[in-house]
Amino acid sequence: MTEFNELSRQFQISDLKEQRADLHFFHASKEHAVAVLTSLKEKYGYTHLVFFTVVDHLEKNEFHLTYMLHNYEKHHDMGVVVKIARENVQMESIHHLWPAAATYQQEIREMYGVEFPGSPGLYENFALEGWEDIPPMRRDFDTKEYSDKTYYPRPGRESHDPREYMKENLYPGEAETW
Amino acid sequence: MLTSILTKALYTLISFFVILNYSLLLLGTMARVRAKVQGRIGQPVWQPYIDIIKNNARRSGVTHGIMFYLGPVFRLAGGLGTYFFIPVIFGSKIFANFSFSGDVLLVMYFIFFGQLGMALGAGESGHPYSPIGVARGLAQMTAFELPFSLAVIAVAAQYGSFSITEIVAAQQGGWQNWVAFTNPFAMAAGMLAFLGMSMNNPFSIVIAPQEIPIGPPTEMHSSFLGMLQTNRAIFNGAKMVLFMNLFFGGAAHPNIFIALGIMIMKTFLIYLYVVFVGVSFPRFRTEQSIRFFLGVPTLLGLIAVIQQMI
Amino acid sequence: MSDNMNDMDQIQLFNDQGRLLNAGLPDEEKALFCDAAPQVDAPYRGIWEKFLNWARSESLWILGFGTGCGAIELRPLMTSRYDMYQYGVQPRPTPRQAGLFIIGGYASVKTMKRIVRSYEQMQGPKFVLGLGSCTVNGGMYWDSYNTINRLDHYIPVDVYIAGCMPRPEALLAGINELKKLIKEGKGENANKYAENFEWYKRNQKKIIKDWNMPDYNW
Amino acid sequence: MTQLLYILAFVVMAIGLWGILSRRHLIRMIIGFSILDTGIHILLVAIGYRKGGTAPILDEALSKGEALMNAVDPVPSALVLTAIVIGLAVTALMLSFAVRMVQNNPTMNADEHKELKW
Amino acid sequence: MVTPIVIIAAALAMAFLLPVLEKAGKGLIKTLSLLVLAGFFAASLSWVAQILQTGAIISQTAGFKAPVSINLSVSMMEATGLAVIYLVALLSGAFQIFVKKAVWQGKELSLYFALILGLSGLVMTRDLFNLFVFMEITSISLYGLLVSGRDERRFEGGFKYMIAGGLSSAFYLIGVAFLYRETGQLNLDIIVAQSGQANLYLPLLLLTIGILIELKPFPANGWALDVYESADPGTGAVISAMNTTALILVFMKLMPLLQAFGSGIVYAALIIAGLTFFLANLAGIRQTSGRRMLGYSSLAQTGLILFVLLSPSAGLSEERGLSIIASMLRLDTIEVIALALLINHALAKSALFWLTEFLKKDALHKSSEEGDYRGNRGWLIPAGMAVLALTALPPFPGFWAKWAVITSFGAAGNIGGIAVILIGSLLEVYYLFRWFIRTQAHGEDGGDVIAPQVPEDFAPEAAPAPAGLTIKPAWQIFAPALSIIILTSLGLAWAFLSLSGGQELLLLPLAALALYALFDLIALPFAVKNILAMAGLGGYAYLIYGELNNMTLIFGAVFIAGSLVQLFLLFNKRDKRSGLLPFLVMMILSLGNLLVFKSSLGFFFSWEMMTVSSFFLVIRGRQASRASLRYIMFSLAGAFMIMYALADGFRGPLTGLVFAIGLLIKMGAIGFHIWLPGAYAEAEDEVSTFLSSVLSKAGLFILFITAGIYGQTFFPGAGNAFLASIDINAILGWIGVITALAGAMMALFQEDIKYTLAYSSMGQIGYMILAFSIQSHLGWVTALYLAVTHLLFKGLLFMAIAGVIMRTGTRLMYQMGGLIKKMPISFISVLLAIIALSGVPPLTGFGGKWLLYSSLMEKGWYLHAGLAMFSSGVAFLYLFRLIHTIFLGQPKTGMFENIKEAPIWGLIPQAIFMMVIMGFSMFPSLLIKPLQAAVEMVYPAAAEGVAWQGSTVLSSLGYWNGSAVMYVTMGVFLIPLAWLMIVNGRIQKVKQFNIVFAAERPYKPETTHYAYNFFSHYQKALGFLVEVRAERFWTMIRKSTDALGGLVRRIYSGNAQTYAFHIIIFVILFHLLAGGTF
Repeated sequence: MTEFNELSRQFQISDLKEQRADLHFFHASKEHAVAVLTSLKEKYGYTHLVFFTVVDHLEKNEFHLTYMLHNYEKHHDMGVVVKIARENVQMESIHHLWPAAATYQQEIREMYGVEFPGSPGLYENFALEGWEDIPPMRRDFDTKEYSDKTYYPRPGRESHDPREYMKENLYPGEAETW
Repeated sequence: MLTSILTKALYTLISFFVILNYSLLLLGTMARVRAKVQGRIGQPVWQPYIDIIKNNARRSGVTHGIMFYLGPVFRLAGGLGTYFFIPVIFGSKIFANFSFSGDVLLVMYFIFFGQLGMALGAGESGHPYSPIGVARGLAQMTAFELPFSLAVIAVAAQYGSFSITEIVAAQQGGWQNWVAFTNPFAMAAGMLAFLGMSMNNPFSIVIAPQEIPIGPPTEMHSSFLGMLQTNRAIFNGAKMVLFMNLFFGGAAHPNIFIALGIMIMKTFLIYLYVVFVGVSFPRFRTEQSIRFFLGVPTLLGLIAVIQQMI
Repeated sequence: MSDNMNDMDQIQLFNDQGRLLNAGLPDEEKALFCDAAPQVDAPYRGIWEKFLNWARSESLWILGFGTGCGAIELRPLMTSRYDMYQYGVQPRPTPRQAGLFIIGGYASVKTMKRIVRSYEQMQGPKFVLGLGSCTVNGGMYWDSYNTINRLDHYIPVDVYIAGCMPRPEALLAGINELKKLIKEGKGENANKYAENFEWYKRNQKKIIKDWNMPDYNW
Repeated sequence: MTQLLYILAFVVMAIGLWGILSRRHLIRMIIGFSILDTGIHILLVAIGYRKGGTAPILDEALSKGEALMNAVDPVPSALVLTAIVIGLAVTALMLSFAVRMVQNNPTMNADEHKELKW
Repeated sequence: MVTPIVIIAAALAMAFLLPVLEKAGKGLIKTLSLLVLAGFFAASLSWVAQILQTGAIISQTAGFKAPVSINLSVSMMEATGLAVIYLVALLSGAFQIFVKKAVWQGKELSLYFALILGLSGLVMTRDLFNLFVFMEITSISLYGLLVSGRDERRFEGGFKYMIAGGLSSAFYLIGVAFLYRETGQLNLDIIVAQSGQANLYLPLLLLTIGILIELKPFPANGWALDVYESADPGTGAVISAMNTTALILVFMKLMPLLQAFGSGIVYAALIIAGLTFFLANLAGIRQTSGRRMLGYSSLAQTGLILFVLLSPSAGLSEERGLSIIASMLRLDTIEVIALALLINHALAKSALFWLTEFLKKDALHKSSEEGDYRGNRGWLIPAGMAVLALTALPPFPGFWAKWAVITSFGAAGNIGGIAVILIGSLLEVYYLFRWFIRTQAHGEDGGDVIAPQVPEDFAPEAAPAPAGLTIKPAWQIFAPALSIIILTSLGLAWAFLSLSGGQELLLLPLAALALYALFDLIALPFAVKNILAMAGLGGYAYLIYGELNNMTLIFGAVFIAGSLVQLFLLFNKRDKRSGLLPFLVMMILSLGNLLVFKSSLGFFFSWEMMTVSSFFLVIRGRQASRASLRYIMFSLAGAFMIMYALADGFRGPLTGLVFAIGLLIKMGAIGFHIWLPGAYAEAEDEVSTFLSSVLSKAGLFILFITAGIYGQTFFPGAGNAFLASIDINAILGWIGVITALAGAMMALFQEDIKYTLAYSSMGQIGYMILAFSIQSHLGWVTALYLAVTHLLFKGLLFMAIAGVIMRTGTRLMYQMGGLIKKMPISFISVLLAIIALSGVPPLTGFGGKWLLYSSLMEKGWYLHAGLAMFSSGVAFLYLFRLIHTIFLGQPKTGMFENIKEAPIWGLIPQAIFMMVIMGFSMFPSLLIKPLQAAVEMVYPAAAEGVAWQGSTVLSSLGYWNGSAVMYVTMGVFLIPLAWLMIVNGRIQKVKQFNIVFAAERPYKPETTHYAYNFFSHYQKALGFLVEVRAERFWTMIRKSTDALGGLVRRIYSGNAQTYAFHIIIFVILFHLLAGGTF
């Protein structure tokens, strides 16, 4: 992976992983991530920001910010993963590279609470209006508990494992044949 | 004096009763006809009655101001007035209405009365769709007004009179005397204009439900809407009677019931034509319908008028 | 629902004169909205009201709220296969003119705000039809952080149609059920809403946090 | 002789006019102007001249009657005197104006003094 | 009684003594100078008195009689001319002495007296060589005067002047020499007496050329422009007023000689004079420098005077005032005309030159560059009056003189002369008025751009106006003011003489102007002034009532009663608004005078007064410079056409057509309409209503009273029936209906409410023209009906809108909205007005439509009827837009929150008009019967089957019962209303944002109010109809005229040699024109 090799001379990047022939991931440090992305865009032709998302690794107590870029000439995708700690999480904005990133950042701020200082419209409502609790997509947010507390669950509702339920009620006696 | 006034009032009531019921039933029937074309069963023919009753039975309502309140009244007054200035049955005292007040010019301009009132009411509602609908409607109106007025001018020139009664009188004595046959270009122009006047497809841009939810009456509801629906029926009836009088010999028979039957048959056919066109063609945009009316229909009207000039 | 209708949180909706406080609106916008509270409109009595109820039941004008998947089941009703027009039912594009509010499936909090607004803009008597399990108890979204579980805690519902999704036939059955209710004089949920206005408002305000509208949308 | 004077006058006038029209130098234009004046003066004198006439001094040698016949007409001469004086004044003024013009715009070329036009 | 020689001596003495006396004290010489100048003026006046008794004064010098010595002769022409020169000399001297103290010392005064000496000598002497001497004295002293000034370019100008002056004196001197050679004489009178002598062509040619060059003929006049531009304004005034006057008198002195010996020369001079007049005006329109522009104007005026003097038929006029003056002064009519033009030019032009002294900047490029001069009435009033005088508008002597000339030409059939004078004058009007308008334009006046105005209540403290003028102290303006006062009184005297034969009434507008200006001056409160204006109008109405017949009574009601009611509106505001009422009352009285004039001069006088007064009303608008220039240009073009037709005496259909076009221009018919919207819209809000509802009917009225001339067919003998039917009426009919359609269409796409209404007026006028041209009983009744009802509803609209604009501070409709709740009464009046205007029954507008179509159908104009119906539909569109975007929809929060109803004084006249509309609607016979009576005189009703049956009016085609329609409408309105009120359940009154907004809520009224570009779809479909064609056409005309002017002035290259060359060319040209050969 020439790009990785060249970039690694300048920046703190590591863990190159080939998912497919046309899809690679590597990790970048929080400090160098934007520089790496800039190089990828300006120098190596990864001009398209396919998506930008966050994975909450609660166990490791870190977020994995994943920038997925695409190179139209090589038909190659490059995922840049940035690990950041979950406390007071903040990341540099990349809206100056891709204006569309502002929307991703707005959504991530709302759903995960990751701050992107300077990103336009960061605090405007995205999908939620007036959310007051901790960001709902964080894994330490208990959505069932929240729903029970907030949305008046109808009493008498039963939940079943579909597999077990179907075995017992719909096809009694045939279970062994499965 | 008092007797004559009371008699006139009674006649007016009868005339009103007849046109209201006939028009409502006609609307219901035509909805059924449309449903048949689309392969449905369609609503009951009396559905318009139920709708009007229901709307008037609404328990609450809002008003945006005095003109909003008066808008439907203006509209209904326009429809009623238009109807009352047209003689329905030729030679009948009961159905002569108030046609002694003025001629076809009065009728043509009284049509504006209701439109203006409605436009004002819709305007005061403050909803942007209302004036959009009004602007479209008025723009389209000026366009079909041109062929229509040319047709009327041609007919008036043909018989040397603006009086509807005289125009009908001149057409008596058989179908070959109808304007439709003596002055076919005028009839053609007038009937094409009638398509726009009845606001059916393809000229239904005013209410365009998918785009500007039903246009001017967006904010109208409850008894306001009931009144508008009543007007829709009466106004339609009035326009059809006008066209029947102008182009198809009116309705005349010594027996008033047979005469009414003739009227019903002719207006039914006139409306059926509108509905057939409506179900066959998609909707025009405003500027398209303006171009349409200023094209072939105006040309036909011009031919009719020039025929009278030379 | 009666179990907790009297269980009020401390949200003040009215002042001493019984006018709405419109606490959610900024001051400069208060003059732009009507601040009157909804009122109960008593029905007439006897045969006259029965006649009117018949007319109401035979002329149901739908306001379809199609943000859930149930909306897709509304469309076939208009086609020649189901032809709802023959039952006196027809769609209507504006809440002012519609009498029947069909909630087409799950309602997120964001959607709920619009549902409340549209419902209040309809003129009474008005009826609500909850379409699909999501409106009954949240359906498959029952534990979502953003989707309501019970529609009848926010607006009064006349008829629920269970299923995920119910077919158009079920919808027609529900409409027929509603007609029966109306004819029996049981379609008075608009009044119920006005009577229990504070309870409904409390529930609504509990989930709708940015309340940038008057408490009652005329 | 008279014809010759006339021709001389016109030649001188033409030279003056030519000078005004063709020279770009301000001073030369003024000189042209002077020459034109001179031509006119010659013409005036020529008009009054009578071949073989005497001086128009009325005395014993020249009676009133003879004067009308023989004397040179004195009026043009008087006119010439006036004209010369006036011409002198104008020329002087022109020169002074030219000086001021050159002070404002240091060039003697008349083409360059075109601030006022149209 | 002083003999002329004393003047010469005194001037000479002063010239020599002043430098000496200066040592004794500056005060002394100034006082002495003024005294002597005043003495000169008095002497000249005393000569006039003496000449009236004894005839011409002849004074000998040196004790001998001519020809041995030089004799001075002063006849009436010379005496009056000298009076003018001395008057200007006095004023100019006083101006220079008092205003420009620093510059004018003994030296300058000495030169000044030398100049006066020269000029006096020029006028008085009868000796040709002496003339040369005085010419040179004049020139040399002028050269000397040129030195005093500020502009560094004055030496360059002076140098060119000297070249030209030298050449001219050379030619003159050679001419004198040859003349002497041929005749042996230098005395003018004796040479004339020796008629039939030898061929004097060449000497006279040279002589004339010498004089003419001094009179600045085309093309040998570039030097004069440079002098005017660079010279001190005072000197400019001297050259333009005194020098020119004297030289014209000299030329008049030579005229007998020319007429006796060289008719070719007269002809050549005539052509050159005409060319000079025309081309100087043409070149003048490109000027930005004010003084140079005045220079062009001077050239043109000189050319005009010469042209008039030399035209054989210019003195044929038998105008009353002219003949009285001529017999009084014992002068020929032509001399009186020339004298009037001379006085007019000398006084007005010198006033203007002095006034430019106060302008900070001479060159006016764009109106937006300029400071605000309008605050300075001391400058503005004399400047405006001088411009009026120069453009020959009443009541100045120029107007009467030009009228006399034009009518003389007309009587003699000299169409070419009329064309030259009128077209040239129009060009002069253009640049003079443009200059005047620019000097007083608002700084913010951007021309095309309509910027929203800040409402008065919110307006910040006005920024200090850029000081464009420095008149401090105010008395400094005395010289121009005095000269204008003298000029005005002379003009008034003539006006009085002209109109004294039973038409004194026509002078009332001027009296009113003076009276109400006086009220302004003594700073009466506006309310008092307005009450006085009402009283004045009432008194005037009483005065003329007896002279009105059925027809004029109707227009009298429109003009006077309509205005009287609308005057209430002016109580609206408290500020003093000086200058408004004088012109307003003057305009209304002039309109009234149109009803009672008795001669074509009386008519034209009133017409021009109306134009002038309305121009000053338009120009009062804040951004009206462009509009007012267009207004005055089109109005005067129309007036000139009318003048031509009047002079020509309506011989043949073409003259009738020209007259009709003149009226159509004034009515804003299609093609000439581009002045109309701007003038109506940019005038002040309170004034617009007068202009649109009252003034617009003037043209219609004149159409009515001149109806007889429009029936003449163009191809009387044509075999083709269609060709044979073409007459002016047929053309008028088409113009009318197209105007109606175009007006409505253009009104549709305006965002500015006043423009909407202005275009609407244009459309309505179109209907009136159409109805008039039907030329039948019903048609005329229609036209009158439309005129009266248009007054009512357009007055109503403009008054209501004035209130709205006053409250909201904007004219853009989309910025308003929802005002019904704030201004309900204004809403009602607009509602009534638009129902009436659109012709919807049951209101009175329908009557107009019904009458119109009935009469059109009777006439057989079916296509007109169809188009009229279409345009009435279009009118419905813009009317709905108007009422919707202003009164309905979403009210704007913020600025318009605390708006109140319009002031009560605006509502009173509206209420009156509303009541009148309702009355006419209920009982149409109240209106139609008087109209029928008025039309009866020309078209009896009986012949055409218009009859009354109870309250039903019957035409041959249809019938209409206004009362019945009203009752039925009330019935069908009230019964449903009652029904609705019974059936309605509980109705909650809601606020503006309680609308269904696709389940959302609106956030801003601005974006919720659908108002901007309201009929965009209409524009998509039919916008091609309203492309700016007329505007483009007239711009093309303007630009090509400009380009032509630019081309002409290119010859003035600024090079002294080129100018000399021009002189040579001029000589050759003149020689060729005079019929000479080489």
